[in-house]
Amino acid sequence: MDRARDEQINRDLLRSVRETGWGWRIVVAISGMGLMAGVAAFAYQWQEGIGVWGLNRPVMWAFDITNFVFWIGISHAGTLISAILRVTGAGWRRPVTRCAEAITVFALMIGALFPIIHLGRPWVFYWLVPYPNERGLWPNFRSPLIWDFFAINAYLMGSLIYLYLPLIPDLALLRDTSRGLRKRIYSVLSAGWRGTALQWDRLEKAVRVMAVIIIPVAVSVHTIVSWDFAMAIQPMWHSTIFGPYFVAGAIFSGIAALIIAMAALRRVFHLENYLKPVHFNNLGLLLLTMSLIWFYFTFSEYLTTWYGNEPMEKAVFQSKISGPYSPLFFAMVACCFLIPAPMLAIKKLRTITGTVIASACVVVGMWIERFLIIVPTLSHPRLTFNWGSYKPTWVEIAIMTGSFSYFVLLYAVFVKMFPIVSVWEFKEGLASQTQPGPATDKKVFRAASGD
Amino acid sequence: MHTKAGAFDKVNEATMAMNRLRMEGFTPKDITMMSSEPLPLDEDDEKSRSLIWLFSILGGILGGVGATLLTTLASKQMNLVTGGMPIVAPWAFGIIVFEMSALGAILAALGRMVYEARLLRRGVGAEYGSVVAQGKIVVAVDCADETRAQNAERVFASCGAEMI
Amino acid sequence: MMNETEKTQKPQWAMAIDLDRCTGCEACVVACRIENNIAVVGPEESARDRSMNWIRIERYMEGEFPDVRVRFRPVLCQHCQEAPCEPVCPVYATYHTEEGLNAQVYNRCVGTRYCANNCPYSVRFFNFFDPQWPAPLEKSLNPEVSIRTRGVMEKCTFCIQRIRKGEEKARDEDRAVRDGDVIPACVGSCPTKAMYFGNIADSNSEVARLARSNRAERLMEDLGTEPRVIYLRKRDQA
Amino acid sequence: MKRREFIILTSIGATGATLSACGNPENKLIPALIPDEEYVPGLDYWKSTSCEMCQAGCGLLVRTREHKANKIEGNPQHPVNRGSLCARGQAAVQSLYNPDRIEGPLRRAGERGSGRFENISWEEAFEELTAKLGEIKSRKESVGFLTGDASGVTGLAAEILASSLDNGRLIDAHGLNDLWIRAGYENAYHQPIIPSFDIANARYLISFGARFLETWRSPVSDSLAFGEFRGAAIRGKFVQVEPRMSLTAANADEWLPAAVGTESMIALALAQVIVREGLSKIPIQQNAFSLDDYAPEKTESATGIGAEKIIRIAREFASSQPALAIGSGTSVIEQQADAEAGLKRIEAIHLLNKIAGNEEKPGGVLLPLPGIDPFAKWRGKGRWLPLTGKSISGLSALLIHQSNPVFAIPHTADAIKSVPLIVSFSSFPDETSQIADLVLPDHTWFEGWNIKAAPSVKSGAVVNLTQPVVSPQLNTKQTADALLAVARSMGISPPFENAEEMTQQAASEIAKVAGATDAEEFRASFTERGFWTGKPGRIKGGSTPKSSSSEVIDEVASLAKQGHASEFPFILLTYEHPSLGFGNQANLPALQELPDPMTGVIWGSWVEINPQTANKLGVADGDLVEVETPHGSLKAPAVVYAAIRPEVIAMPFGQGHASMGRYAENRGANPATINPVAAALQSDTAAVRAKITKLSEQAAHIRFGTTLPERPHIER
Repeated sequence: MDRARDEQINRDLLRSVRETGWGWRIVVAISGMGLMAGVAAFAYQWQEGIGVWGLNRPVMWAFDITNFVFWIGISHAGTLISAILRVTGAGWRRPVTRCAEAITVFALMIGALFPIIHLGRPWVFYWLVPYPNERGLWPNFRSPLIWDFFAINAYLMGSLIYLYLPLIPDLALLRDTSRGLRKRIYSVLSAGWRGTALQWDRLEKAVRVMAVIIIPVAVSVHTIVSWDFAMAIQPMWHSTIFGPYFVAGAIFSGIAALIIAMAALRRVFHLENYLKPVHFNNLGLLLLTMSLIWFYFTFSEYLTTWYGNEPMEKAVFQSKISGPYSPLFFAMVACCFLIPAPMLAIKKLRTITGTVIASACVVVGMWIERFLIIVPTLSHPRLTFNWGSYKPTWVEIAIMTGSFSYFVLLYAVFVKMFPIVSVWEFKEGLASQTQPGPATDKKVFRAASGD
Repeated sequence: MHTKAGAFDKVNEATMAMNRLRMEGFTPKDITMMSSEPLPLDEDDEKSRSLIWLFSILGGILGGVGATLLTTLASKQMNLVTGGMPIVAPWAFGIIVFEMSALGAILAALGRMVYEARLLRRGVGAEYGSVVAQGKIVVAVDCADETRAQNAERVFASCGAEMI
Repeated sequence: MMNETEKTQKPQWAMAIDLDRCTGCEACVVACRIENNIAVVGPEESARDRSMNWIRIERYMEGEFPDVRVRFRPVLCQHCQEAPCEPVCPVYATYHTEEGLNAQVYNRCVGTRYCANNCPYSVRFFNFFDPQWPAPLEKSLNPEVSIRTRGVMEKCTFCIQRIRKGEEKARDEDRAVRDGDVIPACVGSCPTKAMYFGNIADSNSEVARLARSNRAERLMEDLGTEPRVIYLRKRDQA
Repeated sequence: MKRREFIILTSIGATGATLSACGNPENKLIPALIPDEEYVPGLDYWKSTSCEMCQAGCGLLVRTREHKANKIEGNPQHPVNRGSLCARGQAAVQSLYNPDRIEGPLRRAGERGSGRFENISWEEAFEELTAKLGEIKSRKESVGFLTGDASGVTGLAAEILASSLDNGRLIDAHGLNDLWIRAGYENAYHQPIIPSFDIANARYLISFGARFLETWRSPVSDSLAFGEFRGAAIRGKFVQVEPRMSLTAANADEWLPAAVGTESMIALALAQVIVREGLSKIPIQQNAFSLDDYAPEKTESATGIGAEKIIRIAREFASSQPALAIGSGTSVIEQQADAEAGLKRIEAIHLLNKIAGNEEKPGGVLLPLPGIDPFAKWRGKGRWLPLTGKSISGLSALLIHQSNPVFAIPHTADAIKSVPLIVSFSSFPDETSQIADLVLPDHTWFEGWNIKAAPSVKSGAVVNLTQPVVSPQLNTKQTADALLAVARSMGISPPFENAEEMTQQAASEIAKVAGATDAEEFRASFTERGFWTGKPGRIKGGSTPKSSSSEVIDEVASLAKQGHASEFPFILLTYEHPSLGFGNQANLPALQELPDPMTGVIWGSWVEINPQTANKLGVADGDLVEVETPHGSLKAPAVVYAAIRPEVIAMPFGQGHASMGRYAENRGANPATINPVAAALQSDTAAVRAKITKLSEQAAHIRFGTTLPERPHIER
């Protein structure tokens, strides 16, 4: 093994943990302020009532649930993608997985906040939790919101574990190369990892099990989120396509978020040797696939509505196609398909910059998609006398800003604490490339290095 | 009894040392190899079989049964009709059962993995020194007596190890 | 599951509204507001579509001058037997009583607003802020109806407080409830006597009779919600 | 109300178990005096009284608990409303507990109109008023008493006080409207009566602009009749003739949007068809109209209603039995300034009834004896004048009660402001009380006493009792009591101590008419039930001389301003708001937030414009427009309204208060400023020429619900 290269890798990948640059500080300061703004807005809402939002009758959900669905969607970047890549043994995944899994955990944490934030009485959010109590009160397990509770909890727990397990060897590495308080923290976190052959073996096995279980959980999470709408009998919500449509949309926006995060990390922490154009190329192809799938689902969804010509469905349809929501609708189509698909399809454009631009479009487009699923339906209830409209207030915008800032902040802190590219997996990838002989025997660590 | 350990730069040196140690009569149980990355070694038939899969299945069953009980009993206790649905609504509860099964499986797999990999235990891991962090491969061997310790030292030296 | 015999013994409340008689005068709307302490939200909140009317008159104007037709329809909670609002509530704040009422438990409501989103009749109203009763206006509040705080959903209860009194009275007199025992505020005020309320399980009651009328229809019957509000079509359409 | 507490058991149920357990029969009002020590908290005490939100005189039961009124129900036994109640009546508790009531007597502290007042005691207030009236009396100058309660206790108390002054002038706030209606029917039926109409039993009903389901005469009573009309075995057909579709027209089977002022032409055209086709049941003697001039073929261009339609309706009317025609008491287009022509129109409408031969028949026109005046015994001390520019000129003092002329009839405002002493008895800080020198706040009718004849119903005459249901909430005094107190200090001894005694003595007089043997027993039952009904009889005594219709004609002529069609291409109709009325109810939040049934507008005014017209003017729904008439202009948001003639625009009264508490103030616009004839006559159909200009400013326009394919006011 090449000691010098090994040390170089350690230096590069642990740089983010060891050194604190101005870029990082500025990011933390700005995102911290954004978070404070969001918290202040939420405090104001807590104090005054949810009326400080732009909600009304009939539009009782808008930015709150849009953000919820959006963040839960983003969370499908990591665990799901990394699990699929792991299970299929895609070798190029190695520098990407942790970065993706961290997105999952933080996006989920933020997404899970919105159902609490959106409550009329957020201080009694724990009533949604099934806990034994003296009054014998339980939540209603028939409610999709309770399904959400279970699904998000399972997914969050699974994702945390899935993020943590492959992190253990790197925590041990950090433990052994740091001192003082940091050493103590990493000692606790690394749980006595010694790197024995047995431990490596069990870690591999456990990660494999996790990867297999987490895939259906991830699929179920966004399916259940879609069922929040599909279980309702409202026009353009009560649709069987919603489960796969949402899952596809979630992976779509998740990959886009991952590409943006990777590009940012690459730039800030000089990881050019680790996050290479090939990763962006591969993820870009995946994004292209998802864009096509997204278009297919969207087309199916709208075509059936248009063809069915059921008046109530049609009213919602019209409001999106030619009514007040049409600018948003066409912005969505442009952002999710018309712009990214050609960009990603043309090899010349599938560069790092190209994929980042496409991803930015996709993230915006998918946010709009969620908004367009929620608000037009709600503003066109069956009894047309009650049709309404919606306009957000500064409070909702501040809370949304806060959620984005919180994500950036959590990510920045995470990067400060842990290597964002898995050190051991990267080395392992190199090793399996340089020593093709024995590596081919291994099942999990089948080599197919990214380079 | 004390432990001897040698640090190797190369995988084949460490493998060679281990083979020789075994020839010296050390059991696989006495020999521990530590590295900063998983090593592409041959499958070790002496290694005990892992029950992580089994445990995760059991955990899944446990989670599923727990969820079934929770949803059914709690709903029966509330005994309130909503939307004309039955009090015990298998279609709806099935979703919770699924999620809880998955969670049970994950937690059980984690627990079993922690147990099997001997994580979260006090007093082990002292041998894991900064040398491993530097990318070296450490082979440690438990020696019952001085003779065996000398044997081990000899093997390490012959394979080009740096003694720790 | 609900005990079937017990269920049949309980009165099953229902309302019938004769659209041929209803003139859209909105007396019921104010009667309901005063009886049920429904907050006046004020012009700013009303402009944001947050005014609350447990019963409202929906007006549908069709055609062009001079052939304009107007239809009025009072819409209140339909007390669906298969209510879409109920199962989606995560905390059982809305559920079905044995008398066929769609009950709303204000204390339990956490304000997810899911029920309102799943109500095809748009009859659920959310308290976006705490209601204001500038002194001494609070003296006019009905002590039998609780004031809702911000963050909870509210809707027509079929005047549950009057139902309880009517049932109590019938019990005191050791008899079953009959027509006239329970008169919700809207029904009582109706200047054209277009509204009827009673026990639909009693086949001799006025509502049961009207429910059998060939003019009887229910709103969005095709959704399978089985509403307990029966509309009698205008006779010019019948 | 601490001294008297009445528990009334009623058929409307909901009275509480303990009461129903007493074994008292239902459907009977059981009186019980509840002294304080026997008052049970947590029990409902139902008290009967009479609604004073409009002139219809509905009977009420007020539910009180812990000495607080919390709900009003219609009195099921009352012959006018039979248990039902309209939106205004339901909202009335909010006037009792209105947060903006005047809490006690006030004296002007700043400039007149500055709105600055100081609190004074009732003694000071009486002293000051007595002293000032004494001065005026000594100077032999005139004192005016303006009240909206001329027929009630206040009117009688004013008559008594006026008799103590040399130049007391009695002014009836509703005088013009009253005269106008009376004159119309007198023209039609040649008798001084107000007929009643048996809508319930009619099978064909033509209404000429009468919004009987909303504001006309007795909305609840007429709605009950309409319910029966609709519910009858043979469903009645209802045709409404009016240029703008009101709620009433919306309920019609057919709406005939006749041009403004041509309702009578329609009536005569119908009559002409019936006569020429020989469909009339009774011979028609030659009358004031030469019917042939009104043949539908000749009038269709003027009315805008096709001849075939008129012929069909005429045949339907003639062949349906019983058929009934009703008409609004007024119908005048101001441009013609011809009130006499308006009166003639009523005659034309009622010609149809004569042709149908429905007089004194079920489903027809009932001509009752004149109703009872409970105070007839004490009348004859004064003559009531209608509120006109003339009647308020040359006064040294003006006492104003239950009337807000500065707002409601703005053209009188200058004359009122020039009166040296203005005394307001308003319960609310309305525009008139703001310019008063003394404000002596009245009780609301929940706290005071009154007795009044309600318009007669089919079954006979009705006399209503208004009585306290709660004790006075604030430091207010019933105006009749205040006037009597001033009269006493002016040196006369009135026959009554206070309003309560007035009602009791009046009740004794009614007992005589009713033929009750025991007056005491009659009074007790009258008090319990809150009303008396029976065959009308005449109470011996005087009667208040009424003014003649010429005063109306003169007033309209003096108010009317010519506007030329080239300058003012549109015709503006101003109509009574279904719930806010002419603005008296604008301070009730429940009514402000009650959507207008036709447009859904809440918390504001609007101008209805036909879509064609709006298109031509480039006006979109919700745009702010300026409406200008020869009398002035105002701004209000436009409602694009399909059910109105293209040359007509319409606007409701009710809003535009400069002052009247938080709910009414600075909201919408007051059309009384641009249509003074309609304001003076309190008429829906007095139109005026107008023009509209679209403004670029944003309008405050709030609506509840929509029927439009897309909400036009998405941008807010």
